Amino acid sequence: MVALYPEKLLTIISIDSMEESLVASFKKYGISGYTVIRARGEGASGIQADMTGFDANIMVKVVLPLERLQPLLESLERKIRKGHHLTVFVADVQVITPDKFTRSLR
Amino acid sequence: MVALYPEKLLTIISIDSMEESLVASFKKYGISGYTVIRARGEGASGIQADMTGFDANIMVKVVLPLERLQPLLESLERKIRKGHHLTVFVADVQVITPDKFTRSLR
Amino acid sequence: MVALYPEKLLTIISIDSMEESLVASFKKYGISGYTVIRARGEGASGIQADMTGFDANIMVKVVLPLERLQPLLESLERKIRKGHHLTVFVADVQVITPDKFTRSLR
Amino acid sequence: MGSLTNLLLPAVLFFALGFVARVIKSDLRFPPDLAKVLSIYLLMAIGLHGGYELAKADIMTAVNSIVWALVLGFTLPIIGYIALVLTRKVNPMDAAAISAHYGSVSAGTFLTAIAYLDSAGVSYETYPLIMLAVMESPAIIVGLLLAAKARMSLAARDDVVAAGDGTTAMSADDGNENDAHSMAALLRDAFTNGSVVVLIGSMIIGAISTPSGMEKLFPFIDDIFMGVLCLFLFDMGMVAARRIGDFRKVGLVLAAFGVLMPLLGGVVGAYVGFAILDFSVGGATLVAVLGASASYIAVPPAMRLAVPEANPSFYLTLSLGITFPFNVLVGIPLYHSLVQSMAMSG
Amino acid sequence: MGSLTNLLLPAVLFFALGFVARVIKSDLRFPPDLAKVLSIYLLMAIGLHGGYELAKADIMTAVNSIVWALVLGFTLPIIGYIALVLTRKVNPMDAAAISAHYGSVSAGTFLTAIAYLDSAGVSYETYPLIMLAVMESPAIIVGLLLAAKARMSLAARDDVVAAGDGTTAMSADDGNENDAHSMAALLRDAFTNGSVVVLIGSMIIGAISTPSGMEKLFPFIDDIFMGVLCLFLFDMGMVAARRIGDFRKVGLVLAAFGVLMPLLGGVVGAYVGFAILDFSVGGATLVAVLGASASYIAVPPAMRLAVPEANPSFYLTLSLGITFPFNVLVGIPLYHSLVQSMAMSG
Amino acid sequence: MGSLTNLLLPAVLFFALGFVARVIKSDLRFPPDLAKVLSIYLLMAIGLHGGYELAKADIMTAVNSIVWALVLGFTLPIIGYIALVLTRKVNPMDAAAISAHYGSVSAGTFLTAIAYLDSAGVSYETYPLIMLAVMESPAIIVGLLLAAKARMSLAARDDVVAAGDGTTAMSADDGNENDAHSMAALLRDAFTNGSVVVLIGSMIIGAISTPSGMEKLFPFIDDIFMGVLCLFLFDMGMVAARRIGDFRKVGLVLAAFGVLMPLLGGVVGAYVGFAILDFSVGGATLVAVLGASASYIAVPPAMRLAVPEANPSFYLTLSLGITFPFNVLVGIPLYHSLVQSMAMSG
Ligand SMILES: Nc1ncnc2c1ncn2[C@@H]1O[C@H](COP(=O)(O)O)[C@@H](O)[C@H]1O
Ligand SMILES: Nc1ncnc2c1ncn2[C@@H]1O[C@H](COP(=O)(O)O)[C@@H](O)[C@H]1O
Ligand SMILES: Nc1ncnc2c1ncn2[C@@H]1O[C@H](COP(=O)(O)O)[C@@H](O)[C@H]1O
Ligand code: NA
Ligand code: NA
Ligand code: NA
Repeated sequence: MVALYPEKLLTIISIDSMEESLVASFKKYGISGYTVIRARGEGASGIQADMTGFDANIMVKVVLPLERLQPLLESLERKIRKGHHLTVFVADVQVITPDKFTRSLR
Repeated sequence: MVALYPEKLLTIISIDSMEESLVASFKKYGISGYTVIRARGEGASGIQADMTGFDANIMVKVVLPLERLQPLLESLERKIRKGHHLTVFVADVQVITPDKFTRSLR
Repeated sequence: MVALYPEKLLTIISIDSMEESLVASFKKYGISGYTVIRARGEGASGIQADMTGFDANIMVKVVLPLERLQPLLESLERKIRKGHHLTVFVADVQVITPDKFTRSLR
Repeated sequence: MGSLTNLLLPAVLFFALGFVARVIKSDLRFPPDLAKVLSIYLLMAIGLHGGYELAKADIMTAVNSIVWALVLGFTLPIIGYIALVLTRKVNPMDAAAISAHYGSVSAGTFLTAIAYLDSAGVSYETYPLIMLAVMESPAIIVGLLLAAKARMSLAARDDVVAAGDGTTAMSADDGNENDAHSMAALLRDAFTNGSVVVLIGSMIIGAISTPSGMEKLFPFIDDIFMGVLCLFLFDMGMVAARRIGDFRKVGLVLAAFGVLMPLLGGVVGAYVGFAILDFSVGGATLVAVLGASASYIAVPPAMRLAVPEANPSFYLTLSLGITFPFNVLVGIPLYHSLVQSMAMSG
Repeated sequence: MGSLTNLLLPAVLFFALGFVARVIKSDLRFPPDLAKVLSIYLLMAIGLHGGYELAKADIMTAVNSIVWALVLGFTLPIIGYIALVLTRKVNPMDAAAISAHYGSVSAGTFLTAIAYLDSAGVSYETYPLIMLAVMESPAIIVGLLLAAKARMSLAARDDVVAAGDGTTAMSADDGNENDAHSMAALLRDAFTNGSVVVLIGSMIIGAISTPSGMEKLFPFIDDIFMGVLCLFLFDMGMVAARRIGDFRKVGLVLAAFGVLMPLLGGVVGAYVGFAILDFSVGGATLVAVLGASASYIAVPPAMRLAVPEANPSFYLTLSLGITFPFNVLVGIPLYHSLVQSMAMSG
Repeated sequence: MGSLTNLLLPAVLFFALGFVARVIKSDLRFPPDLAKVLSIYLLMAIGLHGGYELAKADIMTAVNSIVWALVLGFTLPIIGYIALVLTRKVNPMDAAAISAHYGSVSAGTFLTAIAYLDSAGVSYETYPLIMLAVMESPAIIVGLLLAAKARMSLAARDDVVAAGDGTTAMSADDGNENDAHSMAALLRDAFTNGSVVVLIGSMIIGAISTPSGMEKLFPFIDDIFMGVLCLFLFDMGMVAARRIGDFRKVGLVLAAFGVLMPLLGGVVGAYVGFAILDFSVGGATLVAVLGASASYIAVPPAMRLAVPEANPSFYLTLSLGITFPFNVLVGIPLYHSLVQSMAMSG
């Protein structure tokens, strides 16, 4: 019987050129890792069709412990307030290796 | 402390040529946006290996308020009943900008 | 009113060359399908930048009934113990076609 | 030039290499978008070339070719459908979807045939190129009509069993909703299919461009053409090998259909090309190849959308795993010999 | 060579084909990475070529060209900004973001102009190539400065309304955090932009490589160039058609700006090229094209990051949907005629 | 032709440009699939060429080359392993994974060497090409065996500490499950590796194709070859620069290994090529390059799967960040001089 431990899964969708800034925030507020997926989409800021290589979105996934969530959300909220278009949502997940997600990147 | 508000996250996996029809449904039943990701996979309808550019899947993500979920699920169920292969699941998520998801596309 | 039934959503993130081995486990322990998405990322084993086609990650998604989860998690845990870098998490989802996920692949 | 020499064409050898790579379970993978890019290039190159030549062509023969391309495109799938239903191995939905593939054409097979003729020093007319463009789509329409017929008769049967369960009402509403998939939309899709647009568009550009402009394009569309075709067939060999693995799922009867149907189409095409359209041996061989080849680019996605009830493994395995390799390895030299013997006896 | 002949260049015809493909709702899609690869190739090819020629060029004229490229890059966006603010149709943020695009350049338009001149047998200097590289970035800086000014005046206004709500404190903290987006970082981004690196890097390589090494590259950078340009414009035609659909969102006044601004830029560029830099008709036409064209590669992502408050539909529709097609179809021959008449009257 | 001229080859300059682009933090990114496509093309082109030439070659020399390629492939990693273990800077797992890379080869380095020799007007035999194909895989096997040995001795140690914790039972069950990763499977993977299949397959096709068929391929495999190599090295320069950033993580001793090991391999290769296989200066230089170069395509994924305990940063930084640039910039002319001096003294 493999034990399961609760964590949070933070998902952020934005234009791909935001990646550098998002990763900088991640490293500042401390997370153990992140995953980036190329995406297309449509929303308030129009269509991002990924037709030319310069209109792509990214979807970023971060698994992290609850206590690391708030500072990161605050930094995302500041970016949104500045005008950046970020679609952000948080879900409950369970993991089998909780230690993995308490480390810090670099 | 950033407040979190509950929303639903609808995920649909299907062949990529269904995109046009899915987006048409989205716009008909009203959502604020969607995100499309290229995928491969295997299921009851065989393998979709994305080996040639014409056997790819897509994974579509929609964040939406609970009250918009049912009509969309009904439209998806009708497509499934017609024979289309859709893998559909719904999860609970929390967002920081609830207003964003009550708008309507176009 | 479309009825919703509970399932588990298992997500695995790893290097792309693990795909064959993961799919073999899936087929051994019985699942009805899986979806694979190309990804990049960073974690304890360094950066996987997908810059050259040989440093890509994959994110694999499997919807499955609770009773099929444990054997699969055990097999994943064994892989992790062997040294493979897998990021694994489980979430609760709801589906509209529960029968779809009790079948077995091939 | 015998059939063996065909097998020593680099393009055909690369097809075989791709096939072998999968059989020995190599981890070789081509990026999925590469096949798309290669086929855009190939269609553009033959289109430009063809248009350039066609500008000097005879309008009556061109119109005649188009008419006979339509005849082939509409007739072959109906023959295929009847044959398949008679086997009683597949349901009418599957029969409709499969036969649509055989009324359409495969640009990859056509290009291999051109490489074969070039290397054998056989000349050919450009009209078959227009026929290639014309034949991409009509079979889709026939497939849709056959499927609609099958669906209605199935629905009639179901109604007796499950009358009043609300399905009909819902379907109606759904038909409403999904105008994207309505018959009209699917017909539009058939004629605005990407391959058709690239091919016909390039033909027009080849025909109307200034000659000096075209000359600057020749190194791109001529010199590297054969190399790109090799890469494309290399990739297709891998795809075919993956599909032929599903041979067992398809069954022996269906597999036989995957060989007999192109033979039939080849004979009909050879006759149309040689006896009716009065083409040279080379030109008639190309028409035979059009008749024999089965689509694997335009038709599969159309059938997925429009006939979702049909099992994709059937038509993909047949067209990609059986008919395509059969034509590339065996069919092309065979159709050439056939037309040659027609020419001798004629 | 009249303006009609421009429309019969294969490259221009492929642009039109891409446009038509979208209009008739074809399912034709180019893989998104293809456009990127094609533009890397095109920049590399013209860079190598230009560098090879420039190695033999006159250093004074080169420096002069760079200075005037900077003048154009800094002046044109300011003119555009003032014009836009005067229309009162967009807010200052949008005006800043839009006008930055017009101070920068479009390599695709420049290459189409080269294809046009080549096909008309008009020779041209290589200096405009350096100007192309130089002009990619300065307008981004002007755009940022204009946006910063607009932001400050907006903030001043907001402060009166919502003083003390903590936003200012947070912004400060955020400015801190986001050094990635600070002004310095954005300037760095502007000058290390991928296109600039490929173009300038290839020019240097073309200038310093051993001649025997360069000779081996010519088939790659010369022979297939025109074909690759056709593919690129094919793709851009589809992109432009998708964007022109947003025409209504933009409104008539803005759309007019998308035609008048390149005309203004073209006239200024023609004057700089012909009267000031003393280039030939061909060379001055290229400078006119630099003045007239609007960036759609380097500037949009920079504006997205640095001026997130601006609406991307505005600047993308204008530069891709209106100005780019206008220049390719109408502008280039127009600027050529303009310079020709300058040459006659001069 | 001195070492400086090497640095003025366009291919080497593009490598440097890629490197610089990363150092100045340009946002230039090549689509990840581009590198894959370019290397498929490059392997196909040299394979076809080599096969075409080899068809005329001497079978005894070919067999001899293969034997010595195997000797190099099996010996070099063992030497590397012993050296690494003696440094006491890495554990045996890492030592096994790293040294496997040095027994294998880098096609990119080999091709740069060919560009260098071509440009210097030095001729070479085709046999080293077979050796390139042969040497891709054996080192993987040695790496696996060394890792298995290391794993057993580690397990023996652990058993004393943690006997009876069930791990052993589980591993057994797991070995069962993961036949995909069993030794047999990994050997199969090593020999059916994508690069090996493309290279050997193309060589066979080049050897058996009809000459008329091959002639149609030459523009594709010859004329644009150097341009594609430039693009490939441009990309590799960016990859190398990203990796060299991890230099600190690797430490000085390991970094020194990344320079000394290729020097050792180069000397051994030069000796094998010149003194044993009796090749010309050009041919022996290529064998030296085979000895000196470290794999970054076939071996890394094999080690990731088979030796997951090893730290990928170590072997990737060494082979991509240190040894590859060293060989391209300094090593190739050095090995050439070495063989030249052997030729003079011999
Ligand atoms: N309701 C939504 N569900 C899923 N993805 C969304 C949603 N809204 C926006 N997105 C994604 O977020 C990106 C930016 O959205 P927006 O800020 O609304 O322009 C879009 O391009 C979509 O990919
Ligand atoms: N149990 C599952 N978990 C995750 N993805 C699935 C599952 N079943 C099917 N899929 C995805 O949905 C696609 C269509 O599935 P199917 O309808 O079963 O043929 C497949 O190609 C997979 O990508
Ligand atoms: N906390 C995390 N959240 C999301 N993805 C992660 C996380 N940690 C690791 N990953 C992903 O898993 C891959 C392997 O991680 P690791 O085992 O930490 O090297 C990384 O390349 C990331 O794509
Ligand atoms: Na046919
Ligand atoms: Na401009
Ligand atoms: Na080596």
